[in-house]
Amino acid sequence: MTDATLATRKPFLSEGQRNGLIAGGVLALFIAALVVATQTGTITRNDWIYKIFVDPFVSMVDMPDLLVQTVWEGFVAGVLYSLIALGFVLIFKASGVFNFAQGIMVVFAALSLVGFYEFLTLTMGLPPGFVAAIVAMAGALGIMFVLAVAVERIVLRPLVNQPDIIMLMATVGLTYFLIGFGEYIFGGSPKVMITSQLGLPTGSTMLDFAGGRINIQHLDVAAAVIAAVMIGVLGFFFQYTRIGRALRAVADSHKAALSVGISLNQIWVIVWFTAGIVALLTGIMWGARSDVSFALEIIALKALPVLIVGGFTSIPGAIVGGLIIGVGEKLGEFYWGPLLGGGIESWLAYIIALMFLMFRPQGLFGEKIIERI
Amino acid sequence: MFYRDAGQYKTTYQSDMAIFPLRQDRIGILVILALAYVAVPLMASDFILKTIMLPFLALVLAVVGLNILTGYTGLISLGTAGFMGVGAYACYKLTTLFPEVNILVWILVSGFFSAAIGVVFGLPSLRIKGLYLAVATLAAQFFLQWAFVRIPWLYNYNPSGAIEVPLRTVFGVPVTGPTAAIEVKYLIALTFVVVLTWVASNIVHGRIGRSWMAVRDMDIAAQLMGIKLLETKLLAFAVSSFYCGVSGALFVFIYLGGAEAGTEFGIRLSFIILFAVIIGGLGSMIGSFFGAGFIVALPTILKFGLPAIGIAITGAIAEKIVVMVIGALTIFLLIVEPHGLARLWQIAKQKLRVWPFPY
Amino acid sequence: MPVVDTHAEPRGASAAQDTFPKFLALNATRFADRPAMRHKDLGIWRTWTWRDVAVAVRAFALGLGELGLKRGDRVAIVGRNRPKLYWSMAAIQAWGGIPVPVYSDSVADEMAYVLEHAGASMAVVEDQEQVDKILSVSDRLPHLTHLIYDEPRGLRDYDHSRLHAFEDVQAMGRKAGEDAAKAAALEAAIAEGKGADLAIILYTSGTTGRPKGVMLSNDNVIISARNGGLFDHLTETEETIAYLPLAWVGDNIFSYAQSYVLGFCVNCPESAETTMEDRREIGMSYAFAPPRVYETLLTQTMVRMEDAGPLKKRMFHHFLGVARQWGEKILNKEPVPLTARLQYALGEVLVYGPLKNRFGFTNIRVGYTAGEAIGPEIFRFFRSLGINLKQLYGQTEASVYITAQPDGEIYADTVGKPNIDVEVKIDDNGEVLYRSPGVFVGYYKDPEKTAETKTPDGWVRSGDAGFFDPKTGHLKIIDRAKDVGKLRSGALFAPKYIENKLKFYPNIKEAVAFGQDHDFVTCFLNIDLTAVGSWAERNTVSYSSYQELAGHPEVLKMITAHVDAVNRSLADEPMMAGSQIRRFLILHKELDADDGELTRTQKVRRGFIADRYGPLVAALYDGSPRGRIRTEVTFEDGRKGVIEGDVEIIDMPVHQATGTAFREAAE
Amino acid sequence: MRAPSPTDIAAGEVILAVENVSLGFGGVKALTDVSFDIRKGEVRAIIGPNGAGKTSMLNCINGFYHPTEGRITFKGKTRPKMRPHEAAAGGIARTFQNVALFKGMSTLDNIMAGRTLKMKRGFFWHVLRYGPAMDEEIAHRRSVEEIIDFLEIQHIRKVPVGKLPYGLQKRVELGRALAMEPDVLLLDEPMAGMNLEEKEDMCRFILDVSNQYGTTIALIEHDMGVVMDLSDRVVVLEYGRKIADGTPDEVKRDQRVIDAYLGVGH
Repeated sequence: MTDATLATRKPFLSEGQRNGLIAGGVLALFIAALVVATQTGTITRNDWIYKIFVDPFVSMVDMPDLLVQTVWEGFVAGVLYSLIALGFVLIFKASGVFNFAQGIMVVFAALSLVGFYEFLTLTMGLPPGFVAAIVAMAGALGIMFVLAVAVERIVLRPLVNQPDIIMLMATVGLTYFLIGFGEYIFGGSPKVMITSQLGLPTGSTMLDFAGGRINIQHLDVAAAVIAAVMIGVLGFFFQYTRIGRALRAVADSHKAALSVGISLNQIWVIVWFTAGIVALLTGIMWGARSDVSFALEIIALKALPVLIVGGFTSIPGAIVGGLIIGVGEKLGEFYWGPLLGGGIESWLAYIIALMFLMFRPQGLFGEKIIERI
Repeated sequence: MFYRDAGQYKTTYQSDMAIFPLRQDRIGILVILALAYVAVPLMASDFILKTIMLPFLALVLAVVGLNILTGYTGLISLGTAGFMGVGAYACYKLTTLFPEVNILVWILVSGFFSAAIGVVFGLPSLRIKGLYLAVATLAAQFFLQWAFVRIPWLYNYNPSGAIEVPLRTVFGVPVTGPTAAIEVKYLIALTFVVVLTWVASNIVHGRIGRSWMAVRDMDIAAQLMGIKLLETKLLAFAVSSFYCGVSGALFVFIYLGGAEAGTEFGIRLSFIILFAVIIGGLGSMIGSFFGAGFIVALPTILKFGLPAIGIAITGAIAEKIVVMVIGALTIFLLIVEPHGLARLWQIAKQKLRVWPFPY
Repeated sequence: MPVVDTHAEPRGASAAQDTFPKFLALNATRFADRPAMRHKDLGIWRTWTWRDVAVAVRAFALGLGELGLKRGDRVAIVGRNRPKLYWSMAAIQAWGGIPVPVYSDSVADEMAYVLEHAGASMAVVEDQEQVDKILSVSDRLPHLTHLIYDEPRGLRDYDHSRLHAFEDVQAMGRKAGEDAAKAAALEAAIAEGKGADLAIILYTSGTTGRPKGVMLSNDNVIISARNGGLFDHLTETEETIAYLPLAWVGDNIFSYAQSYVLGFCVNCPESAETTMEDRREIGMSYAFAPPRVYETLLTQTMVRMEDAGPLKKRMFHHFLGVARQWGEKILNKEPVPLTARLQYALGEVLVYGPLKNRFGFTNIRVGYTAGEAIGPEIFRFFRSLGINLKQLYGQTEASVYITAQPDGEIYADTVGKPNIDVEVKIDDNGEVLYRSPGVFVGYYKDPEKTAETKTPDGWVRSGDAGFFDPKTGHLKIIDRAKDVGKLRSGALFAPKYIENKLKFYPNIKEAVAFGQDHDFVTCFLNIDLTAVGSWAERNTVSYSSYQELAGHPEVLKMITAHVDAVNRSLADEPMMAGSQIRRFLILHKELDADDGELTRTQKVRRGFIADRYGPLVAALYDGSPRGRIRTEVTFEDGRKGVIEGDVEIIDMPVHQATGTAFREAAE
Repeated sequence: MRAPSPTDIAAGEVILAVENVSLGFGGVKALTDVSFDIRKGEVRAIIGPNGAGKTSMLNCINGFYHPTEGRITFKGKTRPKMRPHEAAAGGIARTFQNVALFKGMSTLDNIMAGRTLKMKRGFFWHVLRYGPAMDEEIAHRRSVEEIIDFLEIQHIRKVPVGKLPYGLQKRVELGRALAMEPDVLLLDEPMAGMNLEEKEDMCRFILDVSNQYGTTIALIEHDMGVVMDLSDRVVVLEYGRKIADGTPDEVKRDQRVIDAYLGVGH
């Protein structure tokens, strides 16, 4: 047989499997080489190779409490990223719009809540406390509903069937509008979230762990629980309700949804409102961890790498992606950040996302893009 | 109506392929150039030059650059401000390291640094498309922004963390720094814009421009024409980033006069440039000018124009209203004409050409 | 008579230039670097100066010599307006040969007749289509020895023993030119050419019978062309577009003869589809077209303006009104009030200028309409825009020029005054006779017909009935002399006059009136598919074919209104009041040259139509409410088929002849 | 009328050989063990019912897909991992079933894009545009104009192709493929969705291409009349397998082909 026939043999492994195998092999070799080099003293503690590839891992093993603390913080941040990403996914799935304004909706929802509460207690004379907080919550939900209707009427309906980038820019326009509008109404100064009034736990617990102590904020635990509950509810909603099924139908095909008997416009309102609810809950939790102000905008952008990792259309993807990004960037910042002068949190998430993209351009849970010719 | 094309026949391919095949357009361009070079410096107030013309000229190159990438090649980027920053910092480093070299040379050269960085961040574009790519370019934006803050070498370890534009002269005339006359700065920026726009238009009208557009319109068929996707896309990234780099250098050296590390070249600027491209019109040189003019003039008009017509607003509230109005206007324009101001212009021109007929 | 020096020669020319090859030689020196010809080819206007043309023609002529062309040989030229075909005319004439242009859209049979009758020894054709046509009838053409084509596409594998590419013949000629003897032979042949020699044979399509070959001498064509140029002060700077059939005498005079005599530039469009656009690109200064072209332009204008916004439409019609009122007066340099001038100037900026630009008429100095009567509305429309459109009355037998309207003396219903050197008289039957230097030599191989038409002292019977208008001194043409007939009642019946009145409505494309030896007038109509189709679109009337649209009740109603208006206007004219249309029908198919119903120049062949549609004519006169007919038709690709129709016949009320008219007539 | 006669072709040089090609996507087999050859200068038709794998076959030939088994030899060379732009450089041009024009560009620019491979001037010259880049541009414009003339699309030269009717778009796409001056031209249903007149025009153009440029043509077509008129040899696919191969007459008489087209046994 000539060499030409070699290539015609059926490959033993698929391309992806082969690439994975090669990457794994290279990694194993690299680690082995590092171990050998460190043991033999070829690499000393001051070499950059040591600082990057060995030192952080040594610290992790040496101080497991710090590792767990870091992972926990990353986990909580990741949950919140997931929630923002979830809002994106909901809207993208149902209307194909990449809603850049989702991050701002989080801030806007939180500001509305606090603003309402202040209005109720200071101007209307309602006694501060749980009741006022719940009324404010209802008011904030109302605003999110009005927003959903307005977006559908003013933005989506006239722009239906425009290319992606036009829709994206429209939501960027919406972002600017909401920023300007929010600052105009609520003022530019940061506000404090009404955490305790809403009955959310505050304070923290110290846990002993492997010779060290881990600080767990009660609020973070609550956040994780609330997020889990919300995801469960959403899952139920999509799986078992008529509207939920219609929404899923829309994601597959607009025509199919129409045949179910629900108008596209209604679906858009529902989806944007749902995304608004998610935004409000996210905003409460973000707000409770720091101040409520438009400075959160930059953090809201973190949801974007989460989307890349998880895919634009997958709810589990948004959750897993959020956790990967949250944990990944906290670990990176804590263990490798100092080497680069710190602050790498601002871009590390994107680099992680890029790495994922190079291997899976459609995201972890995204459907494979098949190009038809 | 005013486009009377009867009697304008082409006897060579060169004249047929001219960028302005109609005599009226050629005259129009000459008139605009004459106005820009003579009338504006003579007549316009310092205020107009400073608040409108200089930022317009500095930003328009970035808009042209992003338009090459997004409008002509179909690759969305949100890292424009980062690439502009590379140009600005490169220029700063170059002119402080080699102060004797003509600053104009360094402004141009800084574009090449930006181009190189652009190519690196353009590499993923082979595998990722559309919105995924847009998000991926945010990596460039945030990484570069971080670098401008965290690498003190870039701002010469200046304790304030800011770069100050030094005084530089060309033939004894100060062109940058606080003592440079605004008219001189204007003319320099204008010349950069005119020359580089001419170059960009040359590129997009030839084989390279066609390859870009082919990749944008139908990349599968483009491959079939023998167009190599990676090379074509990377070239678009390089050229685009070059323009952004020069724009960034002009932005700091001619317009701002100095920049706080990382604040000027933030994500918001990236978005504003993208706004300009889309409002101006994807894939249109003239659209880039419309878009840049729009985003530069609108805040000024709102800020100074509203009080002038009797709507009293304070500076702080004005800022917020400006942001709000920009957002609302963007949505409005997208609804009215998703293809941007350039398309409106084109339609108007076509209408004038077929006047009085409707088509 | 216009005050012009009838003996002025164009710059540098003299009586020594009595043939086209001699003019070419002259032009190659006096206008060496001026453009002689442009052709939009491969996307740009390729330009040839007179010097270039002289070189190209010489090479081709030498090549023809190699192929054996001799003095007196007839060579057919078939194709659209391409530079090489025009050059072949000069090259053929250089040897004293006689070019015979043939309508390129003729079917093979028609072409065979002309080539056979002319005894063509060679043919220069445009492309494969024409080659195929001629090859398909080659057994009828024993004299044909060589076939030369311009466009090589698709011909690569043809037998090239008698088939040559134009370039190959030129190459052959260039090679022969190196031989001094051969070059000298050509020079001698050119020198030998005389004004009295035949320059060209043009086959007239003829409304009846087989086409006749009109022989024109060099003197005929050259003097006519020169006089025409003097009449309109044409110079070497004119630009024209050549887009009418080569075989039409008008094209030969305007695009060939006058270009050679005066030295102006002729532009050939890229393709039939782009003629309109090419016309605009060139911006010609001298134009000529049958009324049909102007009519189409006007129809398209009105149809397109229907789709304009209401404001623009109002502006458009307002300024058209201004133009109607003042435009012609301004063009004729009559005194006009200042306000009107200002309004007109504004209109020029807003409407007329852009409109002329769209038509490609911006630079026009002289425009002619000829061949048929033009609708007064159409004529005035173009005039009022400031386009110097004039009427001309001409015939192949006269080398075109009989009468034309001098600048400043323009009337919609006249054809002007006799041209320079032309004498015109009206005989007892009302027939127009003329005598001029352009009068033809005779019909080729047909002395009988020649004698019928041309008197021994040189007067030619035009076959048209007309009279000199005493007010203006201009000639007015009523109709073909033989077609002006009488109804049984004795009332005058001028079918063409009625048909033209009908055709002035954009919705009516074609009309055929009957009435000779009948009690009253009836007619067939064709609707205009563009105009009525556009109406249908606006009113969401759906239709799948001409037949269906023609039978639509709303369309019938519309057309009935038009016919009624024509009757009303006929009633206003004492001579014509008796020939109002009593009954009409809309034909179920469009009249078509391919079916022999129209001539190649799109004139109706009344007799043929009356025969072919006999049952319908009978139905018109026997009072039946409907008519039924089956007709055989030829499709564009040459296949034949049958169209069957059932058409409604409409009765029209007759208008009282108006009293005032009677009184005027009585005075 | 066409240059090579059937006997010439039978003896002609094989320009492209497909040998035992199979193609699978996951579990689905698009092609199974297909072999045939295309000889220089011939018009080769690939026919078969919907889903027979015709387009997949073309996609394999110009490198969009890589066969899972078997090999394709083009001009004597076998390149198992050939990419589309390499196929283009090798002299394979292609049109698509659903028209893959560059919608935002004019007819002229679309066809000019077909010349990309032949254009050599580098970036620097394009920056200047006038000078060598312009000379090159003009030279190629000339060739493109010849194609425009050939396809009789002068009147739409500067019209954006997105605005053209379907039939004309197909013609422009053919023009763009011709601009590459290919050795082998693959036409995927060149007459799909056309009316009778447009089909006749397209037939004439395809024959003229074959006649005038001597280009080898492989085409997929549904209209059997067209296939019989145009092609020298026909290969018939059904469910990804070859069921017949031969001259139009032979294929027409083949029982399996008749069954496949008349639906016998399904």
